Amino acid sequence: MDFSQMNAAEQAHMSKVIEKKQMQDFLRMYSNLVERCFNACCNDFTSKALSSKEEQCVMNCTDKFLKHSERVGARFAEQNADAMNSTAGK
Amino acid sequence: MDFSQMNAAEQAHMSKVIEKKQMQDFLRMYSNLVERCFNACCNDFTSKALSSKEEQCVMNCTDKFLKHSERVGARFAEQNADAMNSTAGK
Amino acid sequence: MDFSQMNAAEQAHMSKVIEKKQMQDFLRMYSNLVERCFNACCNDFTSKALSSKEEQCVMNCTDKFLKHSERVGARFAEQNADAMNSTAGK
Amino acid sequence: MSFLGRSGAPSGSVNPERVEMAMQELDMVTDVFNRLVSSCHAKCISPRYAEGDLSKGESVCIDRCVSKFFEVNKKVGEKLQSMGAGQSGTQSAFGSL
Amino acid sequence: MSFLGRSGAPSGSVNPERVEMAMQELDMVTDVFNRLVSSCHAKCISPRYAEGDLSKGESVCIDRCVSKFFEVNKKVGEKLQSMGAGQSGTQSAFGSL
Amino acid sequence: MSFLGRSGAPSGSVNPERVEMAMQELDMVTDVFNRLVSSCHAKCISPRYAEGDLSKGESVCIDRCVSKFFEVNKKVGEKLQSMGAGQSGTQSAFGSL
Repeated sequence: MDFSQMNAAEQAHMSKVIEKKQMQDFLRMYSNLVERCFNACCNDFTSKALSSKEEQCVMNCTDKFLKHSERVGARFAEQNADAMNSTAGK
Repeated sequence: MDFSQMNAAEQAHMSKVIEKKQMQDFLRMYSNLVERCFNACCNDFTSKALSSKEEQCVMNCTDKFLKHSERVGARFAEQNADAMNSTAGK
Repeated sequence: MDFSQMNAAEQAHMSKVIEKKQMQDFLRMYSNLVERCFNACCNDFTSKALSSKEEQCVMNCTDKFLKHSERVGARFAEQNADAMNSTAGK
Repeated sequence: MSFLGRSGAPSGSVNPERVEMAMQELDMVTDVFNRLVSSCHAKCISPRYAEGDLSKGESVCIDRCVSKFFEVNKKVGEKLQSMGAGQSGTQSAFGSL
Repeated sequence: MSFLGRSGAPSGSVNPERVEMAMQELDMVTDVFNRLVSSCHAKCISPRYAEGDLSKGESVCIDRCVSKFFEVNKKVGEKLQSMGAGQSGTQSAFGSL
Repeated sequence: MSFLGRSGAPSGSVNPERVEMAMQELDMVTDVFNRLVSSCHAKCISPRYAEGDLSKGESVCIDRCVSKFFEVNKKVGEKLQSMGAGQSGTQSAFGSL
């Protein structure tokens, strides 16, 4: 995304908007993570307590999802930068 | 959620926001219910009219989903209250 | 939807809102389409480039989805008009 | 989608409440339409994508699918109204607020 | 959902920041509730819909499902806090902005 | 994501229209990113969760998955542009408004 076409007032406004959005995105990522790892790891409802096996699964699932997101984010940023440059070159 | 840290003006504002949100949540629940029960009950497209069997399925699906949500809501409120108390105790 | 109960100022306001919403809906439809056709067509990750078979699948998937949406939209408008008339007739 | 049965209110300058309600109804129509597109796609469209046109069978299926979806929408709406819903289910999430 | 640990702030007129935070928390609670309803429906409710009442088995399953979901919510929250998250994952999408 | 091809507009105080457009673009990038994360998770990550680290195979798969997703994004964007879309599909839902 290219904000260089904006003036200072607009860029300041956008920074605030982005900051707020990041908080919302974080909260959504959190509840998405809970849902995802619950669905993947909890399949036995003969008890109401999390078994140690389920707990381990949830921890690994969380860990892996964050590492996955980070890697996707890194590749995404690279691809985005490439797309930007090839557009700018035209 | 704990609104006791808010002053009266803020609490009044939040009440209005919550009321509006409840309307939106109701509408989303409604269309979610339609989608869910349609997907579960309608699998025959050799006719454009709902068969009596499909209609019965949709009615039961709606009924059951509402009872399910209500029960989840009751348990959710209990768990939330517990979480609140254990936090307040610290 | 019936906007005839609104005055001119309100109708003008709604037009702007609808226009903005259409842009947002278009953007959502676009990313939904990418996700949908990627998921349907790309299952081989031994290479990072799209194969010609995958590319053909993506083109057909896009084409078909748009035609599908258009047809659903046409039927939706008809049904909505019917529902409107039967309500107005009461 | 006349389920909400808003009563007509006349004339003047922009009434934020009325605009707000129209926007909610618009959001709802869009939401329903998107779910309809998605459901009928899953029910009617073959996922092989050997060609870009709708087959005859797919087209007929779409038409019937939209009809049935509307009927389900109506049945569910009637059911919710008969239960005086908008009260139960949804609000229970806010029981602890 | 006390994961966010907002510090109390006192008295006066409407503080937009405080209202904003409460609204974010409200959105989050609703979001979590909807996911909970959906997950426990998938785990506990038989998709045959032969009757409209919850069976005894379904009811018990729902209660346990909600308990487990809360436990998972707590574990994931603790894990994220221990990692000082809010920093990594999410922001990486904005690396190029 | 330069698909929208906004033309540059210069200087002054906050132009609500320009800020609005940037926010729409930001929302779109986030939306695409979330779908990308979700799709590549489904394609590449084993659901057994025997350990918390990405395996070598998973890592390689993610890199290729992101590349392919971008290619698909580009192809779909070109297709929509060639059809002058933004006109058909979406608007049909509003035909009756």
